[in-house]
Amino acid sequence: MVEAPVEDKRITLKEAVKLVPDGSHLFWGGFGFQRPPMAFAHELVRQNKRNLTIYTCGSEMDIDILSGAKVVSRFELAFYAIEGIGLVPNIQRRIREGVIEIEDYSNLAMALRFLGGALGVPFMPLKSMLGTDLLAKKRFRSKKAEVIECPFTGEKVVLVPSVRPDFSIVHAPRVDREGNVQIDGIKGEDVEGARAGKKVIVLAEEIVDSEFIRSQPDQTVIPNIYVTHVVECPWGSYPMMVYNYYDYDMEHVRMYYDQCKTEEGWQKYCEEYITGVNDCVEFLQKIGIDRLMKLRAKKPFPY
Amino acid sequence: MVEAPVEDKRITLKEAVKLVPDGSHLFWGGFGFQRPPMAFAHELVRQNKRNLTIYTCGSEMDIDILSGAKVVSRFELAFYAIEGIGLVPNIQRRIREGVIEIEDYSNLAMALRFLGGALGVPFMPLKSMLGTDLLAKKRFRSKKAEVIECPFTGEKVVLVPSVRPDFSIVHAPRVDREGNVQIDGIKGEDVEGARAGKKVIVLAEEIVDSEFIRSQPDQTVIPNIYVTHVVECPWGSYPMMVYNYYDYDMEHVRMYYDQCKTEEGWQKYCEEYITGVNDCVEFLQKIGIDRLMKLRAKKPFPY
Amino acid sequence: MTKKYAEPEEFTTLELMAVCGSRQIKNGEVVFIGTGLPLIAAMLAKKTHAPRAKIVYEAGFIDSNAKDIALSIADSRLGYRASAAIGLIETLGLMLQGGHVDVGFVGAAQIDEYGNINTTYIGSFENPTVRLPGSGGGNDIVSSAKRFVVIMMHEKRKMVKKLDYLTSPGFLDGPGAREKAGLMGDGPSLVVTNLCQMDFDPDTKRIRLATAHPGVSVQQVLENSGFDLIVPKNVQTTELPTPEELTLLRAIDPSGIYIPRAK
Amino acid sequence: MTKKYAEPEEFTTLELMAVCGSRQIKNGEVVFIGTGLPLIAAMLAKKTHAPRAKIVYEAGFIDSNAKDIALSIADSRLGYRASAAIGLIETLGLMLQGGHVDVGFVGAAQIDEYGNINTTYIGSFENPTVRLPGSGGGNDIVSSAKRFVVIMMHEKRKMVKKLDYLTSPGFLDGPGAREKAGLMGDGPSLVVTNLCQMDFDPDTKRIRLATAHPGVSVQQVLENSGFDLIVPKNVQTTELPTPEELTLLRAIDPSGIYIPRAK
Repeated sequence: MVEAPVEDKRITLKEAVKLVPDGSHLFWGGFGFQRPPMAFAHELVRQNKRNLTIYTCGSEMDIDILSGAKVVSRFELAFYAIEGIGLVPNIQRRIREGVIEIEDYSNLAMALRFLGGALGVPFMPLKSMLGTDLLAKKRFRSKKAEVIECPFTGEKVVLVPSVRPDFSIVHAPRVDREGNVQIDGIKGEDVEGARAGKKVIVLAEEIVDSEFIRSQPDQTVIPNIYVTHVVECPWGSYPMMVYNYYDYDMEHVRMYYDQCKTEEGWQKYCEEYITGVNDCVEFLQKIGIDRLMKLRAKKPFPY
Repeated sequence: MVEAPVEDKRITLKEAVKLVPDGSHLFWGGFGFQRPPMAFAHELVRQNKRNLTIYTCGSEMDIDILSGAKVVSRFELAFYAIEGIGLVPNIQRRIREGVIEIEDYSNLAMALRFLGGALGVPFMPLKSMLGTDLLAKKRFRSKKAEVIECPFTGEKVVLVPSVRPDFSIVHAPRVDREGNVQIDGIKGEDVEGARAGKKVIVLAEEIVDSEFIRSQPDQTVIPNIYVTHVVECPWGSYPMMVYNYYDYDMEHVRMYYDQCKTEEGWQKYCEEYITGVNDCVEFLQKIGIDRLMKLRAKKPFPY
Repeated sequence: MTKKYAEPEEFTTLELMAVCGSRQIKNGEVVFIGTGLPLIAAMLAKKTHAPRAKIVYEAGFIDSNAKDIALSIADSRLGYRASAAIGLIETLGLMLQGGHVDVGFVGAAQIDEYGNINTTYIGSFENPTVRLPGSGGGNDIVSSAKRFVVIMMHEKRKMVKKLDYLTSPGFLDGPGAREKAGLMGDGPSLVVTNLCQMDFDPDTKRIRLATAHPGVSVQQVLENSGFDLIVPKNVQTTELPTPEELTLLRAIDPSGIYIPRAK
Repeated sequence: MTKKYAEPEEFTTLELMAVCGSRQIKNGEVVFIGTGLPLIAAMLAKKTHAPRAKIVYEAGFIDSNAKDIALSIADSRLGYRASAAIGLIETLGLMLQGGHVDVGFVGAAQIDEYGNINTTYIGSFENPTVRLPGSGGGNDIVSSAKRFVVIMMHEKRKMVKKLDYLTSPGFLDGPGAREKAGLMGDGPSLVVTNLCQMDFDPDTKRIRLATAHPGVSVQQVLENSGFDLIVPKNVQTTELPTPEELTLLRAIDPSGIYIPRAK
């Protein structure tokens, strides 16, 4: 009898980012302040990636950083801003400069586009966007959405095209080295987005033993079969939050926001916190262990 | 400050079944040997319901009982048999008698029909059933499925009509009295089926305190918002199984199968175990506490 | 027992707006909420007349009972004593589009006289001067919630004849237009601003002054509106907050994140 | 190290069929399985040449490592040391239709010479003499798995010219037909019976004798087939089980639920 050797999908953050060629299409995980793949964004900037297309429902400081550094040239999304603070400053500037284009959908439309990609069908039906400029106006897609009459009821239904990006990038609390992912709290659109990707890179706060995952299989939200690579990346969403792990650091976020109102301010931030450090560990060192420890979630609260 | 009074959706099994008028359309939960709403089936027989239409992916002894007792006149489904034993005996007989009609789909088609109903769209796209008699032949639906060309890729896609039954019947391990449901192990098609129903009746092994549910909200698979009524119904899937709670009783299932090969045998079973007892408790008494205790799941195994 | 209202000088306009929003929530209703004032309004409703209201946030929090103010709709704070924490397909798809949401709350950068909303671009689509946050779940909420409430500031450049971009559908171009477009929800029920409350004429589906806030004249509302507004003969004053509501409101947002203390 | 095979009298036909099935699974592959012989075959593969094979059951068990034999594809036994337990939309939709399944295993009541399968009706659709279990996930599996293997008993009434009902697509009516119909999987790769293994001619997509089980003549296969079967010049004997495989097989199903002990 042969014992199954456990598959080991672990690689480093630097290795993971090296796998993403310029021009790739990426599903970008996390939602709002929750679990953005911030460390991955930083490393994309450090490795000077170009011309990425990003698909996401809504993201905030993470995609603003990617826009500031001109890593991304196209977005298909529903929302961005820094909630509670204001409009994302770098994206505003890059749009005015004409180096970033956005195709607008609603959040449900984007989530369904990921679900459709994950389900292996070329479109999904939707009852939003009807009657609006989200349907009437498009930016760069040859076909953005189609309205059909339902063959069963005659009612109008929007079809939105499914998305199968080259890579899906998800930041999770826990994963084992085979790639079984557990996510506490809300999942946003990560369940569907992870399954839509041709390759899937999971960054996680911690890598846990497979037997732990297998003792509670109904807690697994992304099974290993979908996952290509696994990266251990503690505090990888800082200064945003991870449910049950840590809170956001609004002081840092506000500092970012204020500083990025000007191009010079953004360049300074980028140099100080991203390109001026060697890796994600050096970035956290710069933030300081005392500051991080204060942000840890305080049980029974998930923040 | 007013404390929110907890909504109490508990009713008895008899009350729940009374709410289902003859001719109703039902989503029928559970999958294979896992969590069939057996106690609900028995009570439907006891209350002599007629002309139900049942929608399910696949069910076994439970829907055979409903067929034997002529409670159901139509099924839309993908599968029935008693796995590991043989064809369902009562359904065979009732089909030959012409009192039961079946519209055949595949399992994924049925699951997507429930997802479509739950999502509030009139159809869902599918890449199964293409090229087969599942598409070419239909029994009683005016439209069973439609093949269209995808407006984005040109490929052929099957559209299956969504289902919004009058009631969804689900047997779960745990629910609170507000209707928040937790299901261990596999969910089959119950997540989608529960959300598709206009009214939802959840039967559960145990009713737990709401604070227990609210201390782990990411374990809730059917939130209270979807649930109309809650019925405490321990051993409600016997002689089939509930993950983490109890195993099946194959001796009883085999006895049922052998006896139901003849109409007389079925009538005898029905009288002895269903119509001849007053309620689900009396049924369990008849089975015997010693027999039930032996079937309890033995940790760390979920069976 | 007669209701006792606070005096106008005892509350701020933002507090009045939160109370107005709160009163749009009926007990037992399923309420779809973004952050900001609607979040405060829903928390207040649960502590007053609608303890059984179920608050849903699109990121995945369902029947939330947060004790602390959230900055993001995905904020872990919203998970405290929630009955479920799932994801966007659940909230926007199964719950909202599935027909289970009674009332949605949204904001707007521009609104027109049919209650249509712009949250995407200011200026032309081709060369916008400002790129706003976009639809997010806004389009989905107003498409499928049974009714929806808009909370926004009342300025001439925001109350417009023609939107720069139609992100989210009100009554589109009038009676029957939502049905013809295939939309499921019934459309906007109320617009709450810092000057007044506006509803929609049932026949023409055009926006109509409902109540003016204390100290605000009809003239003042008209001067701050870029669109034509139906003005009924008798415009009543907005129902004022009760002292209890104000006390609760200040306990909900003690550090004044959404409702600064200073008047 | 040369492989040592068991003698034909040391194993039963069902054991040989299970071993044949097992060998169709490559290490690391994602395998979609029903109950019965395929379940045993997959468990054997994981214990021999394919320890990293991931077994998926449509009820929702993913990467199952069951230690006890399951009677139902929804059997809790399949949850033991699984990496996930979800539901049908996950397994049949996201995983299978999503393109992640390498090989599926199905049974058949009837099969035709293009590998099309009937599991629904015997007799006419209007007045069937027997109502079989139906598609279940069978149609979904053979529609979307990259390839699929059929395991069934070899009888003239089962190997037919024309199916009573086409439940699940093989190559339909020949080359190009699956692509034209819009199907995603590549179709059937092998049929394992109690007499032989059959594959499909790459040009005509028609069924072809691949190997005959020990002691079975080509004539015997033809006599038990209701369809025309391509018979190549040299038909080899099916590769026999190894003693190790037989030992493991008997440990997997010690009480003979799927493979009775008596020969």
